[in-house]
Formats: sequence, C-alpha cells, structure tokens
Amino acid sequence: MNWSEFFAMKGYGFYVWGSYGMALLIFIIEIALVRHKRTITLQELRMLRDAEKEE
Amino acid sequence: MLEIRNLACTRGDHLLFSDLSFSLSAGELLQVQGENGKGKTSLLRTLCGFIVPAAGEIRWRGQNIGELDEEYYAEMVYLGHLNALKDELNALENLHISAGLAGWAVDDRQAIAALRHMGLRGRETLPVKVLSQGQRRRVALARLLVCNAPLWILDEPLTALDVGAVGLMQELIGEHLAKDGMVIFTTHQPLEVAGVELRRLTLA
Amino acid sequence: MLEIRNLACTRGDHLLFSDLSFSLSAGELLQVQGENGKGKTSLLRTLCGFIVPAAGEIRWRGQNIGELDEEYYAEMVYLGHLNALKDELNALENLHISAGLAGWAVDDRQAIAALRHMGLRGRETLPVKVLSQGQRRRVALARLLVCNAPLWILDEPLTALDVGAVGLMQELIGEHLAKDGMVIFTTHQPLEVAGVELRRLTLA
Amino acid sequence: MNKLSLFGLLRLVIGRDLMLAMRRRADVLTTLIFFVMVVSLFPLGVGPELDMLRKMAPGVVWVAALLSSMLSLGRMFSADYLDGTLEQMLLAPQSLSVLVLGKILAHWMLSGLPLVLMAPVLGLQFDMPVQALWVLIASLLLGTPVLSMIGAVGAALTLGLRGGGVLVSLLVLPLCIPVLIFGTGAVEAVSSGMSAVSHLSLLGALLLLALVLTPWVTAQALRISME
Amino acid sequence: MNKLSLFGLLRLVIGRDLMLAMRRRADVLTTLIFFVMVVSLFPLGVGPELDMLRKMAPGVVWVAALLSSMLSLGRMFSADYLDGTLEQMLLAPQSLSVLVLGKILAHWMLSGLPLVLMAPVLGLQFDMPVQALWVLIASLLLGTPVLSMIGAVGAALTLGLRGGGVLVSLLVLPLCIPVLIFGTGAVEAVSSGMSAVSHLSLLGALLLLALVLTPWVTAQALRISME
Amino acid sequence: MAINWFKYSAPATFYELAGKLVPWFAWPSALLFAIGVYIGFFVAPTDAVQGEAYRIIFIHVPSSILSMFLYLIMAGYAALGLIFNTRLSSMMASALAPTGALFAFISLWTGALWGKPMWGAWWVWDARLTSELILLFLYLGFIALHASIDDPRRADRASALLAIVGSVNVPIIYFSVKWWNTLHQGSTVKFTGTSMHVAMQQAMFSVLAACWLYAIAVTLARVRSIILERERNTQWVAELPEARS
Ligand code: HEM
Ligand SMILES: Nc1ncnc2c1ncn2[C@@H]1O[C@H](COP(=O)(O)OP(=O)(O)OP(=O)(O)O)[C@@H](O)[C@H]1O
Ligand SMILES: Nc1ncnc2c1ncn2[C@@H]1O[C@H](COP(=O)(O)OP(=O)(O)OP(=O)(O)O)[C@@H](O)[C@H]1O
Ligand SMILES: [Mg+2]
Ligand SMILES: [Mg+2]
Repeated sequence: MNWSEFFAMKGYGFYVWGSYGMALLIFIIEIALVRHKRTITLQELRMLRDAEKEE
Repeated sequence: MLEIRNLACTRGDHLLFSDLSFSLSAGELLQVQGENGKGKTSLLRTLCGFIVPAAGEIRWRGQNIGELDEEYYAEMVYLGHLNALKDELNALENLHISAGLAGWAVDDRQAIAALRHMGLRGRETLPVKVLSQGQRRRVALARLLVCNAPLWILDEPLTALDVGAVGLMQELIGEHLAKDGMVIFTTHQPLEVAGVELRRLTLA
Repeated sequence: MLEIRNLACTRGDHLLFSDLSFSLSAGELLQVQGENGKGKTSLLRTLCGFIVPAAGEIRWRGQNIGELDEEYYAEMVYLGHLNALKDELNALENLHISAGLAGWAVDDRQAIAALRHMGLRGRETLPVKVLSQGQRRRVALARLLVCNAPLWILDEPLTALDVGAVGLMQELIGEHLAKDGMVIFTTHQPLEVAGVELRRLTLA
Repeated sequence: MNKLSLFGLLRLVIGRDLMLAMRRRADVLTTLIFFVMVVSLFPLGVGPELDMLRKMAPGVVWVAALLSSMLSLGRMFSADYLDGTLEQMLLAPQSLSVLVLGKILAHWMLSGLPLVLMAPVLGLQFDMPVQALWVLIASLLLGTPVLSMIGAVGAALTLGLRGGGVLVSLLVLPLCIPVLIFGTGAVEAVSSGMSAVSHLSLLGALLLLALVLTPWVTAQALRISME
Repeated sequence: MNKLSLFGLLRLVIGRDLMLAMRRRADVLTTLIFFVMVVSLFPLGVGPELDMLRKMAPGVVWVAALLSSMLSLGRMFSADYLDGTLEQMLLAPQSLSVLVLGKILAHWMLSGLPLVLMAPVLGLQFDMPVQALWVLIASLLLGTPVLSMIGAVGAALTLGLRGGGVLVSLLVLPLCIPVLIFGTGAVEAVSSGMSAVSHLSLLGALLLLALVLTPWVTAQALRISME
Repeated sequence: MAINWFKYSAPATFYELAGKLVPWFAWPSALLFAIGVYIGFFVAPTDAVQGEAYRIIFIHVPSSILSMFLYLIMAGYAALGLIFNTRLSSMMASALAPTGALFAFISLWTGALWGKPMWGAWWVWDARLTSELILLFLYLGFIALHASIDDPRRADRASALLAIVGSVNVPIIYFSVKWWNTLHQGSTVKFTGTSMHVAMQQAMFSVLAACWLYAIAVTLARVRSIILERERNTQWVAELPEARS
C-alpha cells in the first residue's frame, strides 16, 4: 500500500480526512484559545496592578 | 425589632458601605442620608432582601430575615423609586392589586377612601397613564393606608409631591409612628414629623 | 421671543387652564407653579408641540410653532419627567445620543467634561442601569451643557438630586440666563438663582 | 383590611393579567393572527396536494403553536419588571411559586387557549379526519401549558437582559422539543391507525412534571434576576 | 458642539439601535442560531421525508423571517416610549420620517439581514437546488425590509391606542401576507421550471411603495401616540 | 476588606493543583490519540459494508459520547455551585461548556461527513442527529446566557438553573429515538459480546480515552484563567509569580 492510495481511502479520502482534519483543527484552535485567554488575563492583571501602583 | 449588624454592601467592584450597625424599635423614625450614589437605595433594597449582603446580617424580631422570609414580608411595606403602577389600569384597580400583593384584601369603599385621603377625588377611575406625576406617586402612597404592616421602608416618598402632599405624608408618618409603627426613609427634601425625634443615618 | 396667547388646554373632559397669556424674552426665568395635577406638565408639553392646544397659540420669534416645527426644535431643549436614557448604554454613549437627537454632534472630550461637571467622575463608562436615581438624573441634565439652544424647558429638573446637585443646577441656569438664554421650569422644591428675578406663573 | 388568602392571591394575579390583556386586546389578537397566518401559509407554499397537507397538518399546527407562544413570552415578566410591580411581587407574604403559577396560567389562557380553540378550524383547512382532530385538540390542551411553563423559566432568566426575545427563544426552544415530538406523535399515531394514548400520557406526565418544577424554578430565577 | 446633519442623524439612530442590540458578540450569534432552530423545528414536527421537506423549505424560511421580525417588533418603539427617548426623537430638529427610516433600517439589519445571510445554510439542510436558493435569497433581500416597514407602522399605532389596537393588528399582519405569497411564490416558480422574475418584481414594487409610504405613516402614528 | 479569607483559599489551592495536573492529562491524551489513530488506520481491517469510510467512527463515536457526558457533568457542577454556593464549581461549569459544545460540533460534523457517502445526504432529520443538534443548542444557550449577564455571580446562578432544567431534557431527547423510525444505527458497541473486530474496538477505546483526558486537561487549563479573572482583586492573585510584571 503506498501513501497516495492510503490518503485516497478508496475514494472516501475527503470524508475521512475531512472528519479527522476538522477534529484536529478544533482541538488546536481550542488549545490556542485557552492559551491566548491565559496570556490576556495575566496581561490584564498586570495592567490593573500598575494602574493601582500609580494611584 | 429591626436590627442591623455589621452590614456591608458591594455593587460591581465598588464597596458602598461596610460595618453598618443600627437598630430600630417601635415608634422610631429613621432617615437615611447621603449624596447621590452613596448607597441609600442599595441599603433599603438589602433590607428588603433583594440584595444579598456582602457581610453582616439583618434581624427582624431576633431572627435573620433570610430565614423568616414570608413572615417578615407580611410585616413590611416597601415603596421604591418605581411606583409599581400599571398604566392601563385605573387608580382603584391599581390600589387593589398593590394591596393584594402586600397580602391585604381591600374592599372598594376602603380603597376609595384611601385614594380620596391622598387627594385623588375624581381621579379614582381614570387610567393611571393620564394622571400627573404627583398623582401617580399619590396612588402608590395610598398603599400605605390600606396595608396594616408595622415596618415602612420608603425610598424618596416625596418625589413629585407638591407642598400639600408633603404635609399629608408627614401626618401619615406621624400617625403610623403613634401606632407603634416604624419608618425608614430617604429623601433629599426636608421632612419633619411633629412630636417625633428624627434619627439620621448618614452614608458617606 | 416666546409668546403665549390665550392658551387653553383640556385633557379628557377636563379643562386644565384657559386664557393663559405670557411672554418670555432673552435672559428671563419663569417658574410654572401649581399643585399636583394642575397642568404644569401639560403646559410644558404643549409648548413642545406634543399636545395640540384647545385654543390660543404659541409663537416663537413671531411665528406659530406649528408652522416653524423643526426650526423651533433646533432652538429648544426639553427635559421631561423621564430621563430618556438607555439602561444598557453607559453615560457617555447616552449623552452622545441625546445630544445627537437634539441636533448637536459632540466629541468625547466635551461629553466627558460635561459629565464630570455634573459630578459623575468615575461613572462615565458604567451602564446607566447600575447608576443611582440621582446619578441618572445628572446624566440627563448633562445634555443641557452640550446643546447650544437658547430655550430650556425643564419639567422638575431637581427630582432625585441631592443638595450639591441642586446648587449646581442653580449655577447652570444662572450662566445660561447670563448668555441671553431663557428657562421655563417647574419644581416643588425651592430654587433660587442669584442675581436673576424669578417670574412665577401659577396654575390653579 | 383582611389578610389575603393564598387562593385570593392566585385569583388576584390571574385576574390582573387578564384585565391588562383585555385593555390591550391588540396583543392577544396579534398572537392569534400570527398563528393563523403561519398555518395558512403552508398550503400556499407546499401546493394543494391534499395528501401531503394532511400529513403535514399536525406538525405545522404544533410548530405554529410553539412559535406563537414564543412571541408572547417577552411580555410575561418584563412589563412588571420595568414598572416595579415585580419588586412588590417578590415581597408578597405568600409563596412566590404560587404567584408565578398564577402568571403562567394567565399567560396560557391568553396565548395557549385561543390556539386550542382555533385548532379545529385549521385542522379542517388541512382536511384532517375528525378523530385526528380530537387528538390534536387533546394534545394541544395538554401541551400548550407546558410551553407556557418552560417559557416562563426562560423569560425569568433573561429578565432585563439585552438579547431580548431572541435569547429567550434560544434557551426555551430546545427545552420545548419533547412537547413538540409527543404532540405531533400523538396525532400521527392516530392517523396511522395506532393508539395515541401512550403519547398523550407522556404529554400528561410532562405537564405534571412541569407543574411541579417550573413555578419553583421560575421563582428562583426571578429572585436571581432582581438582585 | 456642531450641528448634526441629516445624514449624521440617520447614522446616529442606526448606530444606536445596533449598539443596543449588539453590545456583545454573543447577541449577533444568537440571532443566527435562532433561525437555525426555528427551521429545525419543522422537520421535527412534520417528519423527516426529504421530498416533503424540500417542498416546504421556502415556506419555512419565510415563516422564520416573519417570526423574527415580529419577535423584535415589540421593542421597536416601546422601549423608547417608556424611557422617554421617543419624546426626544419627536423634538429632533430634523425630519421625523428620516429618523423613523433609521430605526426601520436598524431593525431590518438585526432581524432580516441575518436571515438572508443564513438562508443558504438552511436551504442546504433542506436539500434545495442551487437555483432555487438564489431566488430565495433574492426574495428575502427584497421582502424582509417590507416586513420591517409594515411592522413599524403597526408598532407605532399600537403604542398609544388601546381599543383601536385590535383593529391595527388586524390590518397590519394581513398586510404581510402578500409579501409571503410573492416570496414563496418566486421560489416555487423557479423550482417548477418557470421564471421568478414576475414575483420578484412585484416584491420590488412592494418594497418601493413601502419605502415611500411607511416612514411617513409611522411618523404620523408616533405623533398621534405621543399626545 | 477582610471578608472571609477562608472561602477564597479554595480557588487558590485549586489553581495550583490544576496547574500541576494539566500536563499529566495532556500528554497521555496526545499519546493515546496517536495510538488510537494508528490502530484505527493501519491495524483495523476495512469494513465489509461501509468500506474505508467507516474509519470515521473512531472519532465520531467518542466525540458523541463526550458531548453528552460533559453536559451532565457541567450541569452537576452548576447545581453544586447553586446549592452550596461554592464558587469553584460554578467556574468549572463555565469552563466545561465550550469544550462540550465543541465535541457536539465535532460529532455533527463527522456525522455529516459520514452521512454523505453512506446515506447520500449531508443531513437527515433523524432522531439521533436532531437530538445531537439540540444538545449543541443547549450548550450554546448556556454560554449565551452566561455571556449576557454582567455580574458574574448572577450569571453563575442564572445559567446553573438553565443547565439543571436542560439536563432533565437530555434523557428525554435521547430516548425519544424510540418514537421515530430512524436511519442512524443503534448501539453496536457493547462491552460484552460485541460484533466488532478487536482492533476496531481497541482503536475506538483509545481515542475515547484520549478525548476524556483531553477534555479534562483543557477544562483545567481554562478554569485557571477563569479563577484568575474572577479573583483578581484578592491578595493571593496579587502575590502570584506569573502575575508580577
Ligand atoms: C450529522 C450526523 C450524525 C450525528 C449527529 C450522529 C450522532 C451520533 C451520536 C450522538 C452517537 C452516540 C450514540 C450512542 O452513544 O449511542 C453516534 C454514534 C454512532 N454513529 Fe452517528 N451521527 C451522525 C451520523 C452518522 C452516520 C452517517 C453514521 C454511519 C453511517 C453513524 C454511525 C454511528 C455509529 C456506528 C455510532 C456508534 C453507535 C453506538 O455504538 O452506540 N453516525 N452518532
Ligand atoms: N456594577 C457597578 N460598578 C460600579 N459601581 C456600581 C455598580 N453598580 C452600582 N454601582 C454604584 O452603586 C451606587 C448605587 O447607589 P444607590 O442607588 O444605592 O444610591 P442612592 O444613595 O440611592 O442615590 P440617589 O440619591 O441618587 O438615589 C451608585 O453610586 C452606582 O454608581
Ligand atoms: N383623559 C383625562 N380625563 C380627565 N382628566 C385627565 C385626563 N388626562 C389627564 N387628566 C388630568 O390632567 C392633569 C394633567 O396634569 P399634569 O401632568 O399636567 O399635572 P402637573 O401640574 O404636571 O402635576 P405634577 O406636579 O403632579 O407633575 C391631571 O390632573 C390629570 O388627572
Ligand atoms: Mg436612591
Ligand atoms: Mg408634572
């Protein structure tokens, strides 16, 4: 079995890879979003702290 | 009767007041004072149980109002910034409903008498929508005449009232206190009740 | 400038006033007096053109306001019993909108300055919903600072305001009159403007 | 001045809401007209094949009922909230759940009952057999109160929020789906010669469940929204 | 402090209504989800046969359009009326009709436009052919503004009138029927191989007529309600 | 303000704990996922009826199962928060919602991609499919309600009520399958006496386990941000090393 045959999935390649691809994409996006939210939250915390110090 | 201990109230991230303690017994009159936005309304709404206090407790006849719940509500009347009137109904119908919600069944005769006492003769059956601002407030205040509860909590009862009506309110409060009632109120206008010492609580 | 001739107003089958005549020129201050339900609000709303008078006419710069319509509206500001604020928007956005509806484009700097002048520092970007009653009224009044119209029609501007804010309003009115403005207002509280003769119109 | 009984309170609340609706008859009628319009639109869209229409009928009537009860949800508590009556309701010295039940009943009388009364006419439009028509009416009679009750929860939760009518529907529609399924299921069963009893009794069970739970949940939601 | 132009006013009013509706991103999404939900209800009620669903599709989408414009009509003027903003609008030193037009446009953007954008997805769910889909979109684009405009007249009239309101809802909702008929008619025509042009141009004519008349009528109705 | 430090300490300790736990769930998840996919694609044989397309099952079924379980878990946490007023459980509930919604979406998406070759349609109005769609709506309703209330405490309590009411609905929707003639196939995976090939089973269970671990890891990571956001005015947050500039 060669790779191109494998990816073709006997004609079902689009459906199979579309499923796994979307699932993977969603997992990656979710992980990215969670990380992004963490950096944003920390940034905000620092901002608030600095603003307090100034007062 | 009403005892407030170490009460604190926050709105948003804003601390309005903390460590507030006072008590009120039969026949006493308390005015809550303070500039706009100092937390007068918030205090009164906390006393009504709408707002859960951030700290401290409120006791009525020795019990926490959170536990008493309906028994406490049977003994108090609250009048807020809003009149709680239905525009489409007339003064009489509105009075029936507001008395009913406060737990009192009123017959037409009593209701009409109360409205007339508040100076609404001839306006009893007009839809509240067409009444003037002061007349609407009077309809709302008429509730005090038909409910037999000892504790009155009044948030700026005098808004929109003319001089005559303010006098009327002073009388009403005087009579209520004489019957061992209790009144907590806020106002930005002067209000004096003959023969009663006015206690003041200032929020700052 | 503003001339009222033989004005009469009826609501339902009720004659509120009739044969009312007066005029107002630049720099003058007029208080409309009367008990609750005597027709003060109705008079002011007639002056705004909301109510079509039963008799008589209202002239602005010599022309009937019914004919002038938009030109008249460009020169007046009305503040009613209701604040015309959107609960969900903050004070700043509300001020932008109310100025805009009155025909004036305001930038953020001016708006913030006006709000701070009305004692709302730190409350500019809170949704109006969470503001206290007095603070809401202040937001509504801030409109007067950003609109450049000569005629102010104010229906009980002092409701819910604390003593400090009442003083502020007196100042504001004083300044407006000094700039050849005109003010018609109603109130049940005393309002005195230094150095200006207060004309009174009593409805009875 | 006598104390008002629990039953007196219930009567007061229902009477009040009905009276208000009578003063604003337009609102009630709008819901009803909407219902009729939605139902009559389908024959227009689908074409005049009677066979197909007959199949669609229960589904269309039920969906229309669901949508028109959605239309009136917004008004359920928001007017009382804005003019301060809701504050007074929370301060009533009697069970808030009972009061809420009163409001729900009033809402049903104004939005559900007219539809039940209207249903036979619409059924005839679709040429439904008489037996199916009876089952349709029975299912509506059992189902529409559940819609009002679930709707009350949604209305109470979204009180004072901006999303408005649309947010309520987002919350409420998924919860109403079982009612829809059993309701149409009952009519379909009887159309295809089976018994509708099991569907109807499921609807009845839903009604009981909702009757027990939703007034209390709504009362809690109102307390939360009032803070 | 500069004078605001007529165009500035229009922008202000539209901007305000959009801002109110879209304080949060969630709200926009909510509307879209709402449509999907309403549309999903029908197959649930009617049963899953694709053939029937395909035929129903235009009707379903149009009902969803009508519903969403009805659901938000209540809020069109009544909030402004209750909080006093409407008074200020009547006092604006510019044409009230333009201001009303602004409000109608905002209403359409919030209730009609999302539907137009969503229509392709809904059509695919019902397995509609591509050509019919295009006609559906075109008909929605022409028809939904008309719904908003007719709705505005109704909303303005019912603001003040009490008994008269009944009459109004009897008049206004039926006025929406031609829109629905031409709208679904266009899609059907193209599905059955005919040309949709005549239906679409009728819709266009309705739109023009409404555009000319309704803002003015609504403005008058508002003045009457305000007295 | 010296109110109740004790109550605040719970989120503080949990914040630490969650931070330590995340990698312990994340890496095994990735590993199991890789194993599952490997078995699924290289070991498991081609299905006699469905051909290669059946391989979608290894992601479709786990995500379907997770989407349902996560809803119940979320409702459970929300109920705890509502009844005992424990803030941490409310935060857990709001941290779970997005993940659950995403799994529901994956289930729909993979199902649709499977449906096209198998049934010839992207979507049919079948009971299983529709109930999954409704589940997604329930999640979205929860998220939308939470997002449209400003005050976080009020938001927690309101959306908790919704979640609880919604969870009553989940089994009803799920069992209503009985009243429909349905295209979607019923349970083929059983723990005993299964008709499935062993490799298929292994692949499915590894991906299922991977999804569970993934969901836990992501939820824990998300709840940490939520804790920080909600507790930003407290002392312990101020003393956190990562919050120092
Ligand atoms: C959008 C379309 C689809 C959705 C929303 C969907 C949804 C679901 C759900 C919720 C489950 C879990 C049920 C359970 O645990 O009992 C499931 C399982 C399953 N689905 Fe789908 N599905 C879809 C399409 C398909 C298609 C097209 C096929 C194959 C032809 C399929 C085959 C399966 C199989 C074999 C299972 C495992 C059943 C079991 O063992 O319980 N699904 N699906
Ligand atoms: N979310 C929030 N964030 C910040 N501040 C808030 C928030 N919610 C309410 N506030 C503030 O809390 C205060 C509430 O005041 P309250 O209504 O109790 O005042 P009051 O004393 O009754 O005033 P008034 O005399 O004007 O009626 C206001 O100052 C308001 O700005
Ligand atoms: N349809 C009607 N039938 C009879 N009387 C009416 C009708 N509509 C309005 N009124 C009366 O007209 C008067 C309107 O008064 P208006 O609001 O102008 O009073 P006001 O002087 O502003 O009072 P306030 O000081 O209370 O604001 C009220 O007395 C009201 O009862
Ligand atoms: Mg106050
Ligand atoms: Mg007045």
